[in-house]
Amino acid sequence: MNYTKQIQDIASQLFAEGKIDVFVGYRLNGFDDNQVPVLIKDPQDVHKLVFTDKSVFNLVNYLKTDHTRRKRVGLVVKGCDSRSLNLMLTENQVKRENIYVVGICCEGVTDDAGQKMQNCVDCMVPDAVVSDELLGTASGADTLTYKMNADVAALSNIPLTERAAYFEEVFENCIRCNACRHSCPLCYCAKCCIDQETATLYNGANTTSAAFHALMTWSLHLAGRCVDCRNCEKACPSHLPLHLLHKQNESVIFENFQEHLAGVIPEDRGAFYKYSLKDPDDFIM
Amino acid sequence: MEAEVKDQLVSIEKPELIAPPNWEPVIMGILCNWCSYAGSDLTGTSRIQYPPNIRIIRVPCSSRVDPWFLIKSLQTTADGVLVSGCHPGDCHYISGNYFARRRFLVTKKLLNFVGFHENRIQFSWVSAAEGPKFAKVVNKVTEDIKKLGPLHLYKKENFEKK
Amino acid sequence: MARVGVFVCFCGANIADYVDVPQVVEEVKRIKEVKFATEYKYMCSDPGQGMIRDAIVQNKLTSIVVAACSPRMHEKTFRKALSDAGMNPYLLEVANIREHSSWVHQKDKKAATEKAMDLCRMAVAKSIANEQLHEISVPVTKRALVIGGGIAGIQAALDIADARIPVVLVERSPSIGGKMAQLDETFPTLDCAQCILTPKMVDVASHPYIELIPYSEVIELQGFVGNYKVRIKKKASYVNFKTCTGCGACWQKCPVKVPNEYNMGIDKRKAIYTPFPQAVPNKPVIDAEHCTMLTKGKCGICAKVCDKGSIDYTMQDEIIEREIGAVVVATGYDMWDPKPYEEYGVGRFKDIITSLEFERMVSANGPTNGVPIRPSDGKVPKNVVFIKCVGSRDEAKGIEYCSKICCMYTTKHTILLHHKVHDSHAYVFYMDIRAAGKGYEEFVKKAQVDTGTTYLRGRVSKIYKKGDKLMVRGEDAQLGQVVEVEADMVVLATAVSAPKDNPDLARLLGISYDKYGYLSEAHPKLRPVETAKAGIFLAGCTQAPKDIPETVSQASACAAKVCGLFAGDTMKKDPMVSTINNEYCSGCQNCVKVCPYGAIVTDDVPIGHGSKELRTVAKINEGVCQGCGSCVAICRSMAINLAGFTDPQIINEIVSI
Amino acid sequence: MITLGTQGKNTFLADVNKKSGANVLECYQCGKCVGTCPVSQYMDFPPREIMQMIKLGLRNESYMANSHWFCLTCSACSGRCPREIDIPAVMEAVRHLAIEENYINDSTKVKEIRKFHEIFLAMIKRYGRNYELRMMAEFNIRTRNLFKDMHLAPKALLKGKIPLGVKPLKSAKAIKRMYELAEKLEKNK
Amino acid sequence: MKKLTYFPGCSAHGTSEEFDSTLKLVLKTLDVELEDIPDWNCCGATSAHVMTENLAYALPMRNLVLAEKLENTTMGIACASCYQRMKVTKVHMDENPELAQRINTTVVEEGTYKGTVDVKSMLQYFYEDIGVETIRGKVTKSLAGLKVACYYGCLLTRPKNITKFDSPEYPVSMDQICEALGATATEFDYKTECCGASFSISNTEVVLNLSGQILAMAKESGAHAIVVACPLCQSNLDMRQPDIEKQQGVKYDIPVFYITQLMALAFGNPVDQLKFPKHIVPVEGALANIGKIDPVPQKVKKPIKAVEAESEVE
Repeated sequence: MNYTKQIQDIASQLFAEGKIDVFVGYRLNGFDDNQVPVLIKDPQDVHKLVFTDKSVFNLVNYLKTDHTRRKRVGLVVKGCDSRSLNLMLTENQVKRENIYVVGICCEGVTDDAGQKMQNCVDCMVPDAVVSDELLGTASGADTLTYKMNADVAALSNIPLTERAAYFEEVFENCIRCNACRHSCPLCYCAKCCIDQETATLYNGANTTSAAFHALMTWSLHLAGRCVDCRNCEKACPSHLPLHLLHKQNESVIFENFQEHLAGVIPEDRGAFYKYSLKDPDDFIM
Repeated sequence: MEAEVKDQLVSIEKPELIAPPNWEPVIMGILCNWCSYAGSDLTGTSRIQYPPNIRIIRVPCSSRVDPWFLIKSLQTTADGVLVSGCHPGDCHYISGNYFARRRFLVTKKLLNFVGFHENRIQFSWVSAAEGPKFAKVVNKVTEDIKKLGPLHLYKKENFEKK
Repeated sequence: MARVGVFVCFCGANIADYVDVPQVVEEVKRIKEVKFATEYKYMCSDPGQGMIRDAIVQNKLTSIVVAACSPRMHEKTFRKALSDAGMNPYLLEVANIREHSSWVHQKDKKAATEKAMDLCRMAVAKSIANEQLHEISVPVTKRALVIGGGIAGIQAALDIADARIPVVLVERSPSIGGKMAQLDETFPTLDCAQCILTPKMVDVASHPYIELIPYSEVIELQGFVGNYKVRIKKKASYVNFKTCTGCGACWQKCPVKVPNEYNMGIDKRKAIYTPFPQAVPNKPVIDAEHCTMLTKGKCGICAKVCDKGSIDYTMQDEIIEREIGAVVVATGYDMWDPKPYEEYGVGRFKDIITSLEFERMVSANGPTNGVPIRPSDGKVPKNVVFIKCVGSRDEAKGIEYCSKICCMYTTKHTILLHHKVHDSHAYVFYMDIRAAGKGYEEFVKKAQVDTGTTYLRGRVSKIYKKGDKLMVRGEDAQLGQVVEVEADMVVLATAVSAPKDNPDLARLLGISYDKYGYLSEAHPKLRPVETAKAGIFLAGCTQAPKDIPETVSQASACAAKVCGLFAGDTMKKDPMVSTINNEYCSGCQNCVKVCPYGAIVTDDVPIGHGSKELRTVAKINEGVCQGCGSCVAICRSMAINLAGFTDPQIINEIVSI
Repeated sequence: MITLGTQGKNTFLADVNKKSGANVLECYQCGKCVGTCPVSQYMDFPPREIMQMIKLGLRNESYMANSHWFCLTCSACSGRCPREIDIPAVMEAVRHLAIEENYINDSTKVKEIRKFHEIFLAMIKRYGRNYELRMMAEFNIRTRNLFKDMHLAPKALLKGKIPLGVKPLKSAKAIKRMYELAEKLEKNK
Repeated sequence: MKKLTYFPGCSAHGTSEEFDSTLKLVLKTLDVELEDIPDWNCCGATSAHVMTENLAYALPMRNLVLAEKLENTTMGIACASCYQRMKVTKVHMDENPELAQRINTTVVEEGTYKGTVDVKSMLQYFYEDIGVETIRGKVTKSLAGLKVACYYGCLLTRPKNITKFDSPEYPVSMDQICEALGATATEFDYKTECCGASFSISNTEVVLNLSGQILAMAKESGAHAIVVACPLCQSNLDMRQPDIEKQQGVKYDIPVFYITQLMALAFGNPVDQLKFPKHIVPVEGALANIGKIDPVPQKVKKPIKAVEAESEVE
């Protein structure tokens, strides 16, 4: 998968036509073959843009910055990224007319070791669902059959006690740096509830219970919205398996409330902002 | 069943923290004003007896219940929580309990996923006329949680030294 | 620093017998914010309230906790005590130690006492976070909208207008009068329906406080109680009502004939028509669907014969708006269509008619001049079978409920048949005779004796044709035998069903409806005329089947509610509503989606201090917000809070024990 | 006279409801089934009365009534029942219970009906299929009414209506085994 | 060419042989090939469900399981009784997989029940899969002049939630087919009244009464003949007609056709293939109304099939 040339051409064209103020893409990090996001404001820098299977980050996150807010932006999105963009549009965080979207029919990206990322292996929506221009050939993937995450399934099947112990260790390793939050495109609140005084007894406290509280609240706020781009996991310095929480919520929601993933359908808000009379009721006395 | 619960109790809650003698659980009951709170009042006026472990918080509607009320309760004072609202279709605010129902299911499953026994997070629909049902629900929840023993997961005091 | 006063009530022996009240008082005194705590036999009594007032003043208390019965019982009482002492009434919290402790833990005083202490601690903790709140004042537009011009709408409109409150009465058809105008005589007194209804119709037309808007439909309702804005579509009538004198020349000359709805299609009306002679307003309208001038551009006779030049074929639908403060919905009912009763041959046998068709036949102004005839051959029937509960109490083919009026109107029909056809004989197949009402049972008895009607207890199983007779077969359960009646005509007492457009109307008004399509009242017993939405009331069959006296009573009750609502220039409203912190609001508008009342709108505010650039945030309309808190719980930024149930208040409660 | 209130819990109602899947309590005695039923006039108690008897817990009386034997399962009643009660299923439930509990109604008609069905089933058990004339003959022999319908026989035979040929099905063995297994299932319920 | 799995039912080889054979003529014209279920067994009607529950499911299930081995997804059944037992079993099994599993144990040798084959009566197949218009298109000899009362009986349209076909009270599918053939369907109110069905042998009195009423109503409607799609109905109305006439003292003389006989006739098949001589009530009078057709043979051409010796009587 290599769309470097096409993306450079598109960016140049957009700058030439005066359609954008900034282009958000990837560049090489300069010391190995891994890539980092780049905001190109000067048409001269367009040659820095690359796109390969090392283009892992979800660039939609960069629509939150002052460099891009209320600016006209060119943006590269893969399938998962495009879903978060859809949600940003639905939740009125970006205006569609301000963004030029270069969608990718993604073949999966790889981790440092060159292995295909697990979320890409399980990916149900590889093709960008929102775009002005689509690169690659549409996969025609089945977006309606849910693929249960193997880790979540495995954990669900072990005894409760072991699961509790496992997660205690996870939360114990959290250092409350909030990198997960900053890297998440859908965490765009002006002031995060975790940081608000009323929210918690543990404001900023670096304890396991504070981490538990923060991460639980965070995952519930992303329930029905998370697009499984794993920006959070890539950003986490403690390498916490944050996807477990999101995938757990996603599977419950997919199974019980809606037969599609978050952000796939335009104008569709998360599962918590609508309801059906047929929702499960048997867990309630 | 009994053995299984015991087993879990011992290992989740760490052996040294097994219920002390005469231990009584605290259950946080969050009730909607129009149905369940009124129903619990009716339990009182009908003098139907139930275990005294529940502490009741009144909210206007089950939809007012933010999941982190439950997380907060379990992390601080409570060994279990019960949220109760109007039956589907009877919500005083038309649709509040439908929104709440979705959040409750996801929250319950998530908390269970990270290690809380599912019986620690319970929900019920109790109408203003269901005084006896409220007593039944409290009985069941109290019994369930007594079997599970004290909750120590993520309680602030246990980890403050970190 | 908060200074909390705690007042623990004995409630006579109700609390004191099962909870150690003095111990509770001692325990709460140990809470550092509690500066005053005491106990009393009856906190709600005058001396009890006096103690609260005195303590507030003497101890400079900043919030009050009363530990007594349920707040649903005496919260208002104690709030008033706070007000009387010059304190904001919303600084009160009630700890419910009676319904939630003493009454439910009567066998364990120790546990009950401990629980009472905890409940007090929670209330104290919550009260510390209480804020001063003020009742919301909402201005009121003193004009009422009545939807539907049947007897319910007419009565409500007249009663409201008589209190000198302007009324807008919207009726869908060209004339008011509704179903009652189609009736012949009414049970149990056999008053002529027309004789008692038409004077009221005329009153409506001439009342200075009533604006009658016929041939129109409500298409939109915005706003909130006291401040609604309604949009009404006036359908094009193609007749200028201002100049039309109602002389009738047009419809006499009109060549197009259409089945007459007023007479249940038994005879024909013209394409330009007034529904019936006593119509109000007595002005014709053109039925655009059938008028050949409008459909094919050919004819134009009515315009030629109208010497006032009132016919205007170019007239268009018109949208008008009115500001109103309250709505009375009185859309009445539909007659249920018995088509699913295939075993009766409905639709195949012409001589099976519905009760309303029979009503029109026996009506003096009806299509057959008051004599029932067989539609198949025009003969006067001798043996007539009346079948009750057709569609009613039949979940398989019809509706589960009892339509309430069929027993009585069928009884009336047997009398009318007896009056109009002296040598006739009526057979009534019934399951029960439900004659609960003033003079109803007496009416049934008299009818049975006077007419000699044969009552057969059973549901009819099958009707088939033999020659020109209808054979009606069913069990007479009293005899325990299957009987067959050789009938000339069969009258089906079809069910009362909800107007089929009710769900659309309910959605438009923002009120709820039940599974049958009837509009839902706020409380089945204690608030039967209100809906869950403030300022919208229900009159007549739109809520459930009912007879004329009940309908009129409910309509008058609606009028009383409307008058009460409009008694002052402003309305007071609970201050327990949501508020938005603009600084935290990220403008995702999820709250807009979950609000069941449409109380949240969007607002544009500067992105920063003094900035000219705008961003969108949510905005609560206090007048509409009912305080459910749905928006609060889904707001991820915690930018919304619900007064009286704020996050700090609830957290304080959770962590206090 | 029937004395009520002495039998305790109405187990008969529970049995019938369980077996039939219907809820007899829903019956409100409108009688539509009776007027509908083609054979109600031949029954000791028409369907409506049977429903009431079940509600009253009259087990013996219901078993001994010929009503459930006369029910043709034509389903006309349930199609018209305003409460959508599966009346044929209720009748069947009563009949099956009566058979299970060995209640024998020894009126000639019921005996004949029962005999017919038994012969029919035995025939299928043996041959896998039904052979009408053979069955007719056997029925007449068993009911000691040798000359019933004899006036039809020559004509029918002549017209080829009723063939006499009988040969067991290839799979008669499988059928026999099915019978045994089904019987076992019935017992282990 | 369409294919259809076919369950003939026991009476197709007995009392209703003419139904079976004319059905085959009709389907030939309609270009449908029948595939018999190999080694099919009796469906149990009408005795199995009377006496026991499990057997009443097991007998049809064996046929369903066998039918699933064929490629076709639809099974057509001529006999209305068989159709109803088969359909009831199918619907109940599909609604209740647990029950299906339990019943399946009795026929496990034949295979596992999957529920992949739909069950239709031949009438339903004609009406839904072939279509009235196709049938109209195949008519070469119009039946104009013939007035028929279409009699459906209990089982073709009831219970409604099982059959999900036409109306249980006043069905019209057969009427429409008859009209397509050129005949006139009379307004007949006893379309779905019961004929007495299985009481034919064991409780003849009932049958005479019920079938008698149907004949009377058919006559009342002005019909020359009755049309049926059920062997039980046909035998009760036709074979018992002389008895009914004797009992009631009325002369009906109203022949009872299978719908397939009329279809085959209208499709232009030679009369001698239509097995009219098998009827107890002569058909000539009724058929005279459609004008000249080949003369109806008076005698059975072939001698009765040799009767196999069967001496064993238990």
